[in-house]
Amino acid sequence: MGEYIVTIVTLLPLVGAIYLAVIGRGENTTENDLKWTALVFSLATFILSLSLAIRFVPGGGSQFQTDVEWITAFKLGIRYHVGVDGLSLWLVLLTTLLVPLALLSSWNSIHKRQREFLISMLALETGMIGVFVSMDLFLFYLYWEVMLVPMYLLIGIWGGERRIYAAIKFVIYTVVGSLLMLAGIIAIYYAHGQATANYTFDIVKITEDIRGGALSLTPATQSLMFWAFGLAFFIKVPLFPFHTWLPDAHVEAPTAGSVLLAGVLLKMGTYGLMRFNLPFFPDAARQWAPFICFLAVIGIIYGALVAMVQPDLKKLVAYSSVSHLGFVVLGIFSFTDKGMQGALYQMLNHGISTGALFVIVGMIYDRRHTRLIAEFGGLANVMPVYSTLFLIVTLSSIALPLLNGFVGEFLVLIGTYTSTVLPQAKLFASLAALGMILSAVYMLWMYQRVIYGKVTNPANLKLADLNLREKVVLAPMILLIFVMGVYPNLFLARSKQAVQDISAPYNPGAVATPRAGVMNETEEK
Amino acid sequence: MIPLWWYLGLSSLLFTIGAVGVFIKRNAITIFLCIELMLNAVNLSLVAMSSYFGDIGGQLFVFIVMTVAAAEAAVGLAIIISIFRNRESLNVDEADTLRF
Amino acid sequence: MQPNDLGINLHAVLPETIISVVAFIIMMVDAISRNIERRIAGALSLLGLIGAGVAAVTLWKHDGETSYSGMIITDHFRLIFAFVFLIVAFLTVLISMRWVKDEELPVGEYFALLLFATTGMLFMSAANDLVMIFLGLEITSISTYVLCGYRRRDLRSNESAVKYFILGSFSTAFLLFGIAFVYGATYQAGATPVATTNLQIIKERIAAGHLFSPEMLLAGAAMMIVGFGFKVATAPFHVWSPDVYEGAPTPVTAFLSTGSKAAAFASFARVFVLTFAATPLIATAAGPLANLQHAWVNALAVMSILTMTIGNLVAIVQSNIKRMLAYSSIAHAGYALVGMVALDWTSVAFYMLSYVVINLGAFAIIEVIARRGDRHTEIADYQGIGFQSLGLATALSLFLLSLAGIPLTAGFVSKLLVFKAAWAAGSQTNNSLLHWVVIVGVINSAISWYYYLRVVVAMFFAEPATGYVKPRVSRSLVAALVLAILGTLYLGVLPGKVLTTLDAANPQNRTAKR
Amino acid sequence: MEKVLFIVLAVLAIGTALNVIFQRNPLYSALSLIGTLASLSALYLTLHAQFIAAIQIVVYAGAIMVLFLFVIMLLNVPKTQPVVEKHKALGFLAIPFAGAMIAEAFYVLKTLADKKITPAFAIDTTDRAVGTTWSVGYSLFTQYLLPFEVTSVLILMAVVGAMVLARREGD
Amino acid sequence: MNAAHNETLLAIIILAPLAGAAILGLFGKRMSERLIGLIACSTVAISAIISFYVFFKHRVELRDGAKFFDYLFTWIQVGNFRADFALVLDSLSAIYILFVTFVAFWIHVFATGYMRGDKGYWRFFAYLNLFMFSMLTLVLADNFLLMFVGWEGVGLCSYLLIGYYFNEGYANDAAKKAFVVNRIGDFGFAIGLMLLFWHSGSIFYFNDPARGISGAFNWAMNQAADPFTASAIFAGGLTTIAVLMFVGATGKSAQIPLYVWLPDAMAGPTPVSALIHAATMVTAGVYMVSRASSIYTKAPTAMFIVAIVGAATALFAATIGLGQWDIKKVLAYSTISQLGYMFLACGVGAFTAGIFHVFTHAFFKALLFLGSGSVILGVHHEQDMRRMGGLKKYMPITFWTMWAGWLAISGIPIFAGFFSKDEILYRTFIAQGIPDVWAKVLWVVGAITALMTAIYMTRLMVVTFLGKERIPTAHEEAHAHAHPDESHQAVTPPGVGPDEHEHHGGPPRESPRVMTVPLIVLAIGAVFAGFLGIPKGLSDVLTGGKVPNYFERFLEPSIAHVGAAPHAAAETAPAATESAEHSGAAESPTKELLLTLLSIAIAVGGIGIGLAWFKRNPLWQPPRLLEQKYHVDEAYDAAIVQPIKVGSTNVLWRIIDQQYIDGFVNGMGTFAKIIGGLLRFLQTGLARSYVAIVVLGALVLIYYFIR
Repeated sequence: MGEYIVTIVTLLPLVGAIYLAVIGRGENTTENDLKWTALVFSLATFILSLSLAIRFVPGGGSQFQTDVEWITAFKLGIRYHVGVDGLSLWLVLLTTLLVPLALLSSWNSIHKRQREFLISMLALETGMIGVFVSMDLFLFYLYWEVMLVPMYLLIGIWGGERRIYAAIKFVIYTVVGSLLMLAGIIAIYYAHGQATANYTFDIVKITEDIRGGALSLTPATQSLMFWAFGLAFFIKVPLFPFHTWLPDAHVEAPTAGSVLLAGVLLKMGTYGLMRFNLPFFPDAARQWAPFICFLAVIGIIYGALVAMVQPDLKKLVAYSSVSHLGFVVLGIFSFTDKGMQGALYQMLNHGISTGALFVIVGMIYDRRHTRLIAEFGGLANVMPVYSTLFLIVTLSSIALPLLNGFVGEFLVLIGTYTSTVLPQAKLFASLAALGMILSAVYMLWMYQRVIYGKVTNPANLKLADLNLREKVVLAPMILLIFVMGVYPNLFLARSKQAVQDISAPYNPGAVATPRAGVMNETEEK
Repeated sequence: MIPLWWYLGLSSLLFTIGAVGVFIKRNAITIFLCIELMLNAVNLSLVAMSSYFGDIGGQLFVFIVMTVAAAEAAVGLAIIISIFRNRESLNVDEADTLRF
Repeated sequence: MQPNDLGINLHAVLPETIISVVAFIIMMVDAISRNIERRIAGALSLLGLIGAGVAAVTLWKHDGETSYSGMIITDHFRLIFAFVFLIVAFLTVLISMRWVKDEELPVGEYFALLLFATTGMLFMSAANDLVMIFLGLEITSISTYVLCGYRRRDLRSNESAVKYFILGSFSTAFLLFGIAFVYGATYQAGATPVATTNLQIIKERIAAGHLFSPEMLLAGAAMMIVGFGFKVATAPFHVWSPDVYEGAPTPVTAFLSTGSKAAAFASFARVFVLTFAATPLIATAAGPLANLQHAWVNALAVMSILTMTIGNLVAIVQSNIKRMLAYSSIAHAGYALVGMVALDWTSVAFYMLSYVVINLGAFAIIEVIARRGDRHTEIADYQGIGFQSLGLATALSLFLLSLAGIPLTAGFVSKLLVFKAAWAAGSQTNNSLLHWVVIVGVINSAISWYYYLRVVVAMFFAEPATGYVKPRVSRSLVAALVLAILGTLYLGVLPGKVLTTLDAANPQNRTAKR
Repeated sequence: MEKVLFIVLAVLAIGTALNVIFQRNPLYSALSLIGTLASLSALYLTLHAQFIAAIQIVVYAGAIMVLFLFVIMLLNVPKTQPVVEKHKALGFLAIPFAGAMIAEAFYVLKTLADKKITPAFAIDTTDRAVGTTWSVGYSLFTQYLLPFEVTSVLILMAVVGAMVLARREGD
Repeated sequence: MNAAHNETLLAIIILAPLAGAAILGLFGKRMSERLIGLIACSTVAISAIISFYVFFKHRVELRDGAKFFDYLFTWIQVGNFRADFALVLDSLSAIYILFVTFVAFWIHVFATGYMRGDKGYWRFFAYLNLFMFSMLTLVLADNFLLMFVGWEGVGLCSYLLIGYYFNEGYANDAAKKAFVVNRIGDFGFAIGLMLLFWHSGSIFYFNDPARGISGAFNWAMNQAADPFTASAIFAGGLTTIAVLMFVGATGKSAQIPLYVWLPDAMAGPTPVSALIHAATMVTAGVYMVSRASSIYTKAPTAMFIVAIVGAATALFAATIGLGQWDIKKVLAYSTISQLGYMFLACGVGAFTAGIFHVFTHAFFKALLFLGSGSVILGVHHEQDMRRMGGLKKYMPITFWTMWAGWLAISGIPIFAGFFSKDEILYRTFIAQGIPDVWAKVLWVVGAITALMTAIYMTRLMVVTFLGKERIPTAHEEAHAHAHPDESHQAVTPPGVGPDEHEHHGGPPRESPRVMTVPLIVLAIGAVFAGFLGIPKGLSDVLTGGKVPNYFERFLEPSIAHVGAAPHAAAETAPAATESAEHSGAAESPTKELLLTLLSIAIAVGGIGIGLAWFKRNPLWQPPRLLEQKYHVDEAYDAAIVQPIKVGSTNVLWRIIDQQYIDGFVNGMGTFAKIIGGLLRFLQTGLARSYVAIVVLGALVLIYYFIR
């Protein structure tokens, strides 16, 4: 039992959605009222979730837990178990932050079905938070799947030209993976139940039992389950070559959808890898790591190269996500605390930077109704503030030091490089580092084509610079880009314990073997 | 003594004839007749076993089957009449608007 | 034999009696009155169903009693399924009340036939003897033959009836032959009875290995699978169902695809899971029972794979929503079979319970949108209606997504249960085929999303088709929808209570305890 | 002697059964089927199942088949109706399917061949023996009471159903 | 000796420009030019003053190898990886901050005049201040990662400032090119850094017991030197680290093969070229190599590579410089060439000489660039030397100050460049650790380069300032300026461009005082800076050793030496084994003197050739190959850029992504549909066929059961 704060944070947006669905069907309710209602709910959620971060004890495990029986009949052992640990804390905050920003960013860009749009957004928020706070496999799967629906609607109803194709592709891709995960969930549930005579979906318990040796699976079994779980996550990440849904979904989704898709949904995949694949299937993870890292590295380079030649801004950003998320996967499968911390950090970075990029693309889309790079050029002349903010986000995306992207990327690289578990770690890290070069190429090239130069298209001459609302949307993101780049320990300290718990089994005795001099392990301030 | 399996064999033969009849005949009524033939084939088995084993159950079963057959005949013929009224044909091959 | 040994127990057949009596009364009322009956018939049916439900509740504590010389067993298995059938009938009555009037069809007979079919189904789940199963099955079948052809002037309805009739009778013959073989196989000279159709005795004979001919048993079981497989529409015996479902009037389709399927599953499970299989999972030693169980489990596993795959793949390419749901219901039979091959009665029962609720809900909406004469059943007819009839469209989306297996709805829990059961059974019996069944099952679930979502796409994403007029929704239909939605959500969110009940009712656990 | 009788009846039954499916006219098929039913009835008598034999003739041949004939005459399908010879391929499946089915049946039944079983009617020849009207009647109202009663529902339902479907429009 | 001290003032050195950048960036748009200039210059002035204060306050300790830390906060800490935001002042960084802040201050001052009237005035100075922050962070960082921060930071500012005229396509291309090429170098640097961490478990330079930190250099000092073999490069040891880091240096310091960005970088405003692309940033590579001297000295192969690349670049760039017409391009190639010199010095182990050349180069090259800026402004934004000539009479101050720079870079005695260049050549000649014949070859290359330097610089001076005036009339100019690509750009907003202010008017004229004063100051530096590091041989001969080599003496503690025994430095970081360098066998005052004379001769000869040649024939057509820069850009474009672009578009995206992967995915969908479409034909609608299917199913099923 214990606290309900997590539950409240999770369900508050849903309450908002229901409230929106019910209230003000009369003609007195303007669209503005609806928007403000939604915004207030999402902001309230954010503020509540801030208290999670504030009260979170860095060294502790899962906190603010609620654990009540749900479906215990039939020896199912399904519990409503939610909580926040170092792994999920920041992802929850990322979600609660991005939703109000996404709402604000599309304040004036939704022209039909405003109410349903807001409902979808809020419902989506609940789903996303739920995925991160679930400490029960059943509950996790539940949120994981249910969340598809609002996203599906967002793409399908408020999307672009080929929205139906994109929406269906998105769902089918995801569902194929997630249903295999369901098979995996059943398998691990059953295996755990048999081994410990305790049939439960509880993630914490299963993790503990695997770590403690109460449940040990044969490598072959592990491999199967690893892929059953993994495929779902790899598709979501998306790891090359499961990525092709992403460009379509991103391009067709409305701005707010893209922001959340890139900002949060993709993280669910990597989160799942850290939450399940690594702790549950250590042997399989070790066995498959080279292959996965191989794919991740391909994804990094491939995504960057393909991003480079995209004529469409959103597609470019989408492919850049493939590249960035490749880093995350690489970091996770380096099995080092550095790599994983970096991966976790990179998730947040990507959420903010790419979220901001989509917001930025959305802003000119709202003005010009096109996303083709060739349509733009010379925006610096007419939209200086926009250009400046765009530049900062671009730089964050190409991992400039003292901006957030760098910390994550570097930790991933150094974690991978120094991995003792991953074979050919140095090669992987070195190849991945190529992504640093390529990201500079495609991002700066894109930036140059859009922002620099003379205004060649008369349509761009009268573009208005950012208004207050748009500045307000970008301000928190920009601020975070700096804060996270300059003082990452604020974040890292809270995720440290969780990451160590995951990485420790892979590196027995790693702490004891410093190579030179004294390693400083003291708690940072 | 006639071995039991003779009866059963005969029953199987009749059943087969009925079954084959169902899918080679086109006339709805003939198909129906073939189904009746199949039911009768089963009846033969049941009666034979019932008599050989000395268990009345089989014959009671046949009794029930006959009732069912009667009910089926009533309804089946009604259906056939009903479709005939609309189509003026008893050829089941022509009833293929519902497909794929 | 003295009368008091016969186990005559009117109470034990009270639900069936009530319903058939009500059916009779409806016909009487129909015959006597000309005007008021139109409303009364429906109301009477509902009352009768409720009465039967109450009667069934009163039977709850008589768990395990057999009556009528072992023809009927009053166990929770029976009652649970009785409730399922009653729910099906109840909802079907609700969704047909207006429809049958609008279509200008004979009202009294319609409800009477519906109730007779329900009686048959009740007998199917209550049967403890192959005779009763056969009888119940025939009552259900014959009345549904009629119902399929109920719209007499409609060629599609005719065709549906004639196909259903021919194939139904044909497969019944197989079932019957199978029963005969099983009957023969149970011959044991000098025992009482010498040969039997009583399921409990059959089971004892098989388990003890006292069989006249194991081969006959196997062949008989195979032929019974043909018969039951036909009723539940498993591949390759499913071929009738798309045509019949498409052609039949929509409420009848709803009834067929839920009630008759569930009833068949009840008997199927009664015969195979409870009789032709060891409890709890497998007879370890070789012997007739082990052979039989091995054979049918594997056969059904393969059939389940085939069924799911065919159902889902062909559903993808359908353009008629009724036909699509027909294939979908084939696929769902496949999922339920997964529970069967896992020998897990509870999950099958739960699957059926949730499936009927969801499917009836879906068909209720299809019926409304189809209008008179089932004219608007193409998916194209659903273009853009999402925001014009928001409530209907949302409800239909819910049902379809639930069929696809989205969490928080009954569809998900039921799928989870059957897959879990099959996985566990596969592990326990070292039968990797069962694991494959699960894997194919989940892949099929993924495929199914595609066609379920197609409807959602049409409703919400596509541009509205011109000429759509909002249908009028009767109160009874709203009631049915509300019940279905509540049921779908209740079973999806808080299935605990139902599951506990089902699990306690599971006859396997009972015998295991003994 | 018994075997000769059996064989004669069996040949008769099979012959008429084949005739059912080889006849083009349903009328002849129906008549032919009556022959089969009669042969079966005789076979029931050889099995000492007198009651069943009787109702086979009375109910089956007498009532049900008459109903068939009645309907055939009622519908009076014109002989000149062109027969649509679609899907002839199915006809070719008949032989292999029939062969396979028979093979399977006899594969099963041949296991019974070495099981010597003395027919009960050869031992018990009382008038209460299995197959007599007494035995059938007794069982019908004792052990098979419920099925018997339930058939009434069945028949009632069939009557309703047939009536609904077959009555003329506007009734 | 070398105790760790604290010096909290260090933070102010880097934070003052940062504050300036922040203020200007946020509020500069509404400020007057005067205020902007004041803020920009004063923040740099603060840095400079504090740098000088700190330097003089601690000069003694620094000379003894003391280090002054300023720990601000722990930046990243994960497991055993830790990177602090902490600064360190030792003799190396002390020298660096001195001349960086000093030169930068004067360039800032110059720029306030140069940029006058520009629309992006505030932006320019915000970038410039940001650059100062980055550069000083780079120099003062106490660990490699923080150095990397500065490293990338200066790259960013370079990017921003090169692309300052963002309406100009070439400027944007140049900016992007600079950033990307630098990133390629950073790629090597980063991997080298990781490898270093993998070995040493630390990315800090030095031990700092107060923070419980062990330094990578302390680890490196304790390692045995790698053998001098090619295989050592790939062995993953110190040599690999050194080579990888040198890749980073080639990017930042524009060495072969990554030099290509620097000439293009001249697209930025001239003060930028002076500050970033001549005086400070581009020498970061040299700084890094010197900083990591304790690693390099253990990696002779890497040293050799550094020397070869340095020498090759020096010669290569010098030849191109001979063929350029753009005044800034000449200086750019000259810079590349001089950077090559510095690396040559590092490569032969003469780190102090390298740094000394950095130091002197900062003065004279900044001077030359500013001078060229003054010229460009004087002739109204004309950079082509063919349209100059005879400017001496119009711009006397500019001419005379540049004259000092010219002599300095040519290596005329007394002038700063002489001392440093001479030292390098000498050290090369006597280099140890590499085959002797290579030492001589390198020396020859260096000498030839020196000759060519003198020639092309003379050419520059002659063509620009002497001879006939070739300044076109306004009409001609307009004609000549009509860029072909501009003509079709119909829409020209009231943009920002280099050509906006004071365009096309009047004869050349001298620049205002705010620009000439910095020129004069730097000219003084260019003349006298060299006296801080008179080579020992020279000193011995001329002054009897009374004037010591202050520079070398001061820098000594921060630099490691080839062959220093591991145990000798066990206790501290780069130990001041003073004797090591001087005890070399090859060293003798006479030889040194001889070589000095030789280099003087080369310088004088070069100038002579240049004067003789170009006075007569100022518009001499250089070889096409040189004018076209050996077509290296084109080759890169054809060999790397285009294949990647085309391959990404046509192979990766259109074929692999869209056809194969998506094709597979959609194919699965289509496949399912096709199968479904086939299976539906089981459903013929024919009841009899259904019966057949049922029978077939039954037969199979029964067979399975009874088999």
